[in-house]
Amino acid sequence: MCPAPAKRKTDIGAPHYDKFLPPIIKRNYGNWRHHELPRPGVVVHVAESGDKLYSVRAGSPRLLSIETLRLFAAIADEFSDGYLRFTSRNNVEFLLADPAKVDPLIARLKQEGYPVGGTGASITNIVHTQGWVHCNSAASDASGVVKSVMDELLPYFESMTLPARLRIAFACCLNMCGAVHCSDISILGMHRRPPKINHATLAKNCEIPTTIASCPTGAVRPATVDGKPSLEIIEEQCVLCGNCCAVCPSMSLNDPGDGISIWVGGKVSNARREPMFSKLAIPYLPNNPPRWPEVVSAVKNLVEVYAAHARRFERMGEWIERIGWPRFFKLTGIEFTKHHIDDFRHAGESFKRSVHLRRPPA
Amino acid sequence: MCPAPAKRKTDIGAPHYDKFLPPIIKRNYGNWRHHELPRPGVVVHVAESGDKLYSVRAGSPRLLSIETLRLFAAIADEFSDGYLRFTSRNNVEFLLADPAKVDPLIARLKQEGYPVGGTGASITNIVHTQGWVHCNSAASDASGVVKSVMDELLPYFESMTLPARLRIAFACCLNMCGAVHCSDISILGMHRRPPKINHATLAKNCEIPTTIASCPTGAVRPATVDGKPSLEIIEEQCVLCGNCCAVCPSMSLNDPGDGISIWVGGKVSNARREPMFSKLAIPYLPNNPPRWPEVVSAVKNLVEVYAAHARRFERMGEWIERIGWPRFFKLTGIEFTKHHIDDFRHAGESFKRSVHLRRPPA
Amino acid sequence: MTEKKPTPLLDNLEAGPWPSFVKELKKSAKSPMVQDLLGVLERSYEDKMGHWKHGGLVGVRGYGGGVIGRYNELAREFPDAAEFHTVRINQPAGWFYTSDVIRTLCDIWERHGSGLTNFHGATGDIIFLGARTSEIEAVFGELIEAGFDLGGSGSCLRTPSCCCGMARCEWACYDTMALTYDLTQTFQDELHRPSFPYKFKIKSSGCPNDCVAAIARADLSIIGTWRDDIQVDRTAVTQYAAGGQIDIAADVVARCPAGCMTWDGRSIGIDNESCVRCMHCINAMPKALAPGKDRGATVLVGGKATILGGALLSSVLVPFLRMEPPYDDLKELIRAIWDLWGDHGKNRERVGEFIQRIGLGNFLEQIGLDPQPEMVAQPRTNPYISYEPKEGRP
Amino acid sequence: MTEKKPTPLLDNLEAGPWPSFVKELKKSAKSPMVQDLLGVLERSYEDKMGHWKHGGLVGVRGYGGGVIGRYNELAREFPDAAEFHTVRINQPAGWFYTSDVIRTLCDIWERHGSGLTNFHGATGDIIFLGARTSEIEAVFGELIEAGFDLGGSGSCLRTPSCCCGMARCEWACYDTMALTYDLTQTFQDELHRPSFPYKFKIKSSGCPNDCVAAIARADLSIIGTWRDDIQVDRTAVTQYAAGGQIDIAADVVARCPAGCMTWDGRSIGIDNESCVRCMHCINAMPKALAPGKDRGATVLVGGKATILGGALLSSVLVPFLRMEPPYDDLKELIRAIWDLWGDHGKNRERVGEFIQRIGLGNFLEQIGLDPQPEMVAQPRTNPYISYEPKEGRP
Ligand code: SRM
Ligand code: SRM
Ligand code: SRM
Ligand code: SRM
Ligand code: SF4
Ligand code: SF4
Ligand code: SF4
Ligand code: SF4
Ligand code: SF4
Ligand code: SF4
Ligand code: SF4
Ligand code: SF4
Repeated sequence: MCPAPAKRKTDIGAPHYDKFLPPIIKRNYGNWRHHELPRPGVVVHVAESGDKLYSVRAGSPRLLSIETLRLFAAIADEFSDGYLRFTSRNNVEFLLADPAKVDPLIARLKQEGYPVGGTGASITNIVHTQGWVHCNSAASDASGVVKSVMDELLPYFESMTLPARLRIAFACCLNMCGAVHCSDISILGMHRRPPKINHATLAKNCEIPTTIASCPTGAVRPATVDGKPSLEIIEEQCVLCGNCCAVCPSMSLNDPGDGISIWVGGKVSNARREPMFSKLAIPYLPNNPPRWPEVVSAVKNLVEVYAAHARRFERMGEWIERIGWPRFFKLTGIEFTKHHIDDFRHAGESFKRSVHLRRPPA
Repeated sequence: MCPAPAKRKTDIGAPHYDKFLPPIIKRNYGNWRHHELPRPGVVVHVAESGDKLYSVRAGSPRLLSIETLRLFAAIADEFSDGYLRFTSRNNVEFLLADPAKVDPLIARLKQEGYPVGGTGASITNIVHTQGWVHCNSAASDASGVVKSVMDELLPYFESMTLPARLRIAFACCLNMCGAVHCSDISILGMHRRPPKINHATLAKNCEIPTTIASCPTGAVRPATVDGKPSLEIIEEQCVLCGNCCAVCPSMSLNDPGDGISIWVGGKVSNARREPMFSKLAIPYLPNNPPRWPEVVSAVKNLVEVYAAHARRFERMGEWIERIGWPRFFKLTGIEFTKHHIDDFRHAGESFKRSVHLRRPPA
Repeated sequence: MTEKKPTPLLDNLEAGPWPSFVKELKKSAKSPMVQDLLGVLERSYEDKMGHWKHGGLVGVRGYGGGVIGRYNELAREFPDAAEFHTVRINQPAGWFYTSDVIRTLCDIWERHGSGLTNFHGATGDIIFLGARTSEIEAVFGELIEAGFDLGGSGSCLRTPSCCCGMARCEWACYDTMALTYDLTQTFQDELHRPSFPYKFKIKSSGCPNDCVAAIARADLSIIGTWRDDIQVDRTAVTQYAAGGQIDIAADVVARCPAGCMTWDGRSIGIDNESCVRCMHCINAMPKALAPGKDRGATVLVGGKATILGGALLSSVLVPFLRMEPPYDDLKELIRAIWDLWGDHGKNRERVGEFIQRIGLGNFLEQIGLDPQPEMVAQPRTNPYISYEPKEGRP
Repeated sequence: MTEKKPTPLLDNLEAGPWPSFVKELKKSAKSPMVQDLLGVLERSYEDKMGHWKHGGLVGVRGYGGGVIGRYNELAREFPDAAEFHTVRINQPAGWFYTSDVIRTLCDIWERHGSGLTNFHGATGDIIFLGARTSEIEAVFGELIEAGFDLGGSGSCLRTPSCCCGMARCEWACYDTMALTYDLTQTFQDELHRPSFPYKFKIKSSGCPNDCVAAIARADLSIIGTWRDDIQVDRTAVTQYAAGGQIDIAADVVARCPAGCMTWDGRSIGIDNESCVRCMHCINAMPKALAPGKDRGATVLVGGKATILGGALLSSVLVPFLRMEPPYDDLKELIRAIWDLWGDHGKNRERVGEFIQRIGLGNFLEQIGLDPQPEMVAQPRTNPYISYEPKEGRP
């Protein structure tokens, strides 16, 4: 009999978070009383015990080299006893017990090129996805668009003067990796041409029946091309969802005519209005790298019009509901087109089924 | 050559309404200033000219014999110079220029058995349909249920003390002839067993392919019965819509197990809240002629709970939206069941997609 | 006529304060048809089931609609109720009558039918309930002589109906009765000869209160509204405030769905740019407030009851249309809808379902209207945009 | 490694105040993989198109998920970016780290990969971006030694994630991090070995503010809430009123979605029976108001993005559940859902779509929960009730 092989170590899960919590948090875990936002990027949590925790938040591109991670570690060692965390929107936070270190830390972060802000009624980091950097499905580049937009919106990251917090999200295709469908402003990569098929490889690497079944509109049909079994797309039926491409490696939506759409008025929190989806504002803007000027100015316009008109605590979507969509389109100068009218499954639910109209057009 | 046949007189349409308008209306047409409701059943319209029109409204069973119509005509001759009209909810109205005749007219109507009321914050006539009196599709009797309910609710017809107007509608099958789908309280006849098929006549009088195509859920299938072509129903798939019965005379949903469902909170007017559909309150009550006591007491309970809790100008649906459905079910004592949860096409749109919950149950 | 049978269950419904339909039946029971109808109905009350059969084809020469054939299963037992057809008749707009014309109608129906009527049917027609096939032509002939004509049934236009509007109501933003009369006369052919994929109903209300429930049940709803500011009579406001019958803050201002009213205890403020023209404040204070003066209507499309894909409320098609005779714009729009739906609608597909199937955007394009944000509650939330092929080229 | 190619388009993105991902790429460009990645990306910027291929099967022995295979079309030109797989790693709950553990992770990734990471992926994992197939086992081995394990991919459970909750936030109604850690450890098998019809995500937020956006993107959302009354500190209210930084009437009371607050200039009134627990008033006055003391969570189900039938927000499944270790009720519920969906879900059908297909009522029945009115925004409006056959018998 051979000896039993050394059992392979697997399924250990995540390390317990306890190891990574600073002592002030361990002491006051579950016993916080309230918080304050003394300046942009700093949240002070006051415990029942009277202890105060200072969290300093800095913007991050999320796509981080290990060099930068080591830099963050070094900064943490210097200012926050080595304790740091990342937020649900990919900002980095340093957790300080010593208020005296807050200002020096902020200075240091800025000096290294990491702006401090994103708290309260600000624009915080843009949640985003892989883009051309890494995903096969991307209709645009995530990081490039985010960088271009945030370069322009930085003042809103570093201040807290908006009517309410404003959340921007980016996704590079309809899969929408992130909460793009529920953001104040969503930037969404759009393919515009039905999938292209690599007939040469299809028979080899693609399950034809599965691919046919994957299409929600029945647009994928069997076909024989150059004597080999393959597929064809009924173009008028295709809604560009990409599902067939997700199951069949020989199909791709990527095309130089891809671009970007802009959506507005979604939210996630239950504060005041129930959570809601983002709605279409601009159906298409071109991919214009490296700076995507059309996208940047469209987003900036939305932010500025919102900032000028919304009331305090009114998220983008709440503001639009108050003034009505006709006025939103007028104020932002965006054209209302056929594309804005839903035509998918529950389309009829979005029609205006009352005469509640603010000053109807002549 | 034969002489051209005398042209048959057709397509003359309706007589012009002008012929039937009392002089006071002709004089003030389009120039009314405001109205008052001095007492239940009387609406006074004041014209810019100062003229006053008194409309006296009486309840009608809608199913009228010519004897009763002649009685109304005679009453009109006596009190309103022969002028009368019917309302969009089938009440009869007498149009008077002379205020002195209002009280005598009311006395006379009551004496003849026609209650006066239905104005303002009251329960007016129940809009209804044919029922067993005349329709092949009826799952209940319209006139019998309406009579039973109104006998009980008469005090609300003859007063104006509800929080707002309360509209009740009845339809005897899902075709919903009337605005049953948008009423404060809707009483709806329900079939509960899939169609029965008369296989003997089907081949003769029924287009098999059309009937198969008529079913929204594909529950109707071709079958051979006793050697003859016929149809069968996949019972689990049938949603009891009756569409197959509408196209095929050999199919019928009528069954002694038919009964009634109750719906609440719909409205049509744009006043305050946008128009909305009625929502299911009670999925089934038995047909219990001649008085349908279960239905009468269910409706009465709804009216009373609403009357006790709603605020002024709050229609049934507006009140429920304010207090929330969980509380509605608690206050009315109605059980919430699986049937209350939508499972048709847009079902998901009715799920609670937030944590906006009033005091959650333990 | 069969011998008079006892009807104990129905007799029970003669009692009680609400006017009794059983009394109505009995008043007409000198007609053998109604006598047998009583028997049939009593049977339904006994066995808790209807006994009418699916309609058959009955009609008037040259017309495809207006009569609903109705036969009874219990014909052997109740032969005089064996045939009990319905005749639908165009009502005068607004349902105004004189006693004379009522008597004329009763006389016709006494001569040729059961003597039972509905004043009115749910669509708005005058309904004669209970004709034998053999009498249909006679009824029709006499009606025509009296100035009346048949309503619609089957895949026809149905008789348009409307609220009493300017005849009596201070809020009518256009003349609903004039429009309804005009449409009824203009579209006689569509009313009488089935030419659509399914039924089509037009209803007109003079203001957003929608007293004819158009939005819930008309394929085309025409609902009066205004563009300018609500008219305010400051003196009357003061009277309301003093009168105490209404709590202006709680009952009016707090209930404004647009949240666009203010009240400082003395005067009312309305931000008319934000007002959604719901009528509530006007309804609550009819002596003080009134719709603006720049009046017209919103035209909505596609309302219907449940069958088959679920009920639909009408949705905005033209946010604001001035409503003046000869109503050419409106008629052109109606014809464009009928043409498109007529060509592409499926059998038994109401226009509201048709629009959902082909997409409102496509529908607008086909009938030649520009998309407007007023037509939607909100723009699309799903990203399945159908770019035109040309848009997809870089 | 190919020679270093110029990247003028990308270089442009080094400028500007927001931290630059291009700088990050260049910092790692001593890795030949990243050097070639820069070339590939510059090409995408030139021709406005991605150049990655559909993923292939890459993984760790005994695991079905955790690694996403990624290959490049331009492998001939950029051979060092030909394989560029992703390794997903379970993050510590709440994303808390020490500098030491960060350095440990960096060292592993320096030895075996490109040196590029995402802190964090959109699901919440630590992401190592750019591994060759040959290195995968080595990365895994070292991660395990360091106490880390792989996240989910494919038809697996994904790493649960949560807001920082009790670690730092005064509003946490239960311990999100304790729960998330527990679930991650309990369901290691489901995380690593694809056994579902499609992916399954669990996210936990400590209160209705939902700082982890659970409701929008988790198949199971656990959102903290309370049952009793909002805690009011009257002194602090007075301070807010005096402080003038907030207009209590306009910013708090008027914005309460339940309309259940009153303010008379001195004290705040809350009708807690009507309060919908939205958090707004508490958010606006954190020193004065706080969630009640009878705390737990609402469990919601079925959130997801667009693909395929359209996006869904999570919907209420258990209105209120007390959240205490060992969380047996919750785990039992999760297992019941997985069993049912596992048996009857279609391939690539998320649980939210599954519920819509079979009906929420049926779903509840199968997993053994009673229907409650809290689960719906409103009861059904369409009358297509599926009576059970037995109900149809008189
Ligand atoms: C750190 C973080 C949680 C974490 O575990 O990482 C967090 C932390 C806090 N959030 Fe949050 N939220 C965080 C993501 C979110 C998200 C999720 C998202 O954006 O993807 C939401 C939902 C957003 C949405 O609705 O679309 C969110 C909605 C809120 C709200 C509700 C705001 C509203 O009015 O809608 C509050 C309440 C408030 O600030 O008034 C809140 C309040 C807070 C407080 C004040 C809670 C507290 O007392 O500690 C924290 C500091 C807030 C600040 O930045 O001003 N947090 N918060 C997340 C920081 C992200 C970032 O880097 O910017
Ligand atoms: C006579 C009639 C129109 C007709 O051409 O026949 C009519 C006449 C008036 N309606 Fe109406 N409505 C009539 C059916 C309707 C309907 C349709 C229906 O019920 O099927 C509605 C929509 C109901 C719904 O929303 O479900 C309707 C919703 C209103 C409203 C809005 C009420 C609300 O708050 O939702 C008002 C405004 C008000 O009274 O405050 C109104 C107001 C009025 C006024 C005061 C208008 C006026 O100044 O003349 C009229 C007297 C009202 C009264 O009875 O108190 N009328 N009214 C209809 C009488 C029906 C009956 O016999 O009871
Ligand atoms: C007589 C009337 C009910 C009443 O008691 O008043 C009526 C009676 C019938 N309706 Fe109706 N409908 C009547 C108004 C309505 C209305 C209300 C309205 O028009 O405002 C509706 C709902 C609105 C709508 O059109 O959506 C209505 C929705 C239906 C439907 C479902 C249509 C749909 O698309 O949802 C059917 C089914 C069908 O057409 O096969 C239907 C079918 C029928 C039939 C023809 C049943 C049949 O399949 O043979 C009924 C004949 C009953 C009989 O023998 O007496 N009836 N029907 C109403 C017509 C009277 C009139 O002309 O004035
Ligand atoms: C890495 C990540 C994006 C990021 O930049 O952070 C990601 C990347 C991909 N997602 Fe995702 N998804 C990521 C979070 C999400 C999220 C957000 C979340 O989990 O909170 C969503 C939306 C929420 C949801 O699940 O509905 C999301 C919805 C999808 C979908 C659509 C699923 C659906 O049912 O709607 C797909 C399509 C699929 O699975 O075939 C998808 C598929 C993919 C694939 C595997 C593309 C593919 O078909 O091969 C992407 C691999 C990219 C690559 O090569 O790097 N990804 N994906 C996120 C995972 C990181 C992590 O583990 O932490
Ligand atoms: S959104 Fe689409 S393209 Fe972007 S990472 Fe996700 S799957 Fe890839
Ligand atoms: S992209 Fe979507 S709609 Fe188009 S063919 Fe593929 S699966 Fe069908
Ligand atoms: S509701 Fe149904 S049963 Fe009643 S009249 Fe209309 S079609 Fe006939
Ligand atoms: S009643 Fe409706 S669902 Fe049932 S078989 Fe007939 S058409 Fe189909
Ligand atoms: S709809 Fe308007 S105009 Fe017509 S009767 Fe009603 S309140 Fe008057
Ligand atoms: S009409 Fe309606 S929306 Fe306009 S001010 Fe009056 S109550 Fe408000
Ligand atoms: S979700 Fe609530 S408990 Fe969690 S961090 Fe946000 S505010 Fe705090
Ligand atoms: S939590 Fe929300 S609903 Fe409750 S009182 Fe505060 S603002 Fe109102």
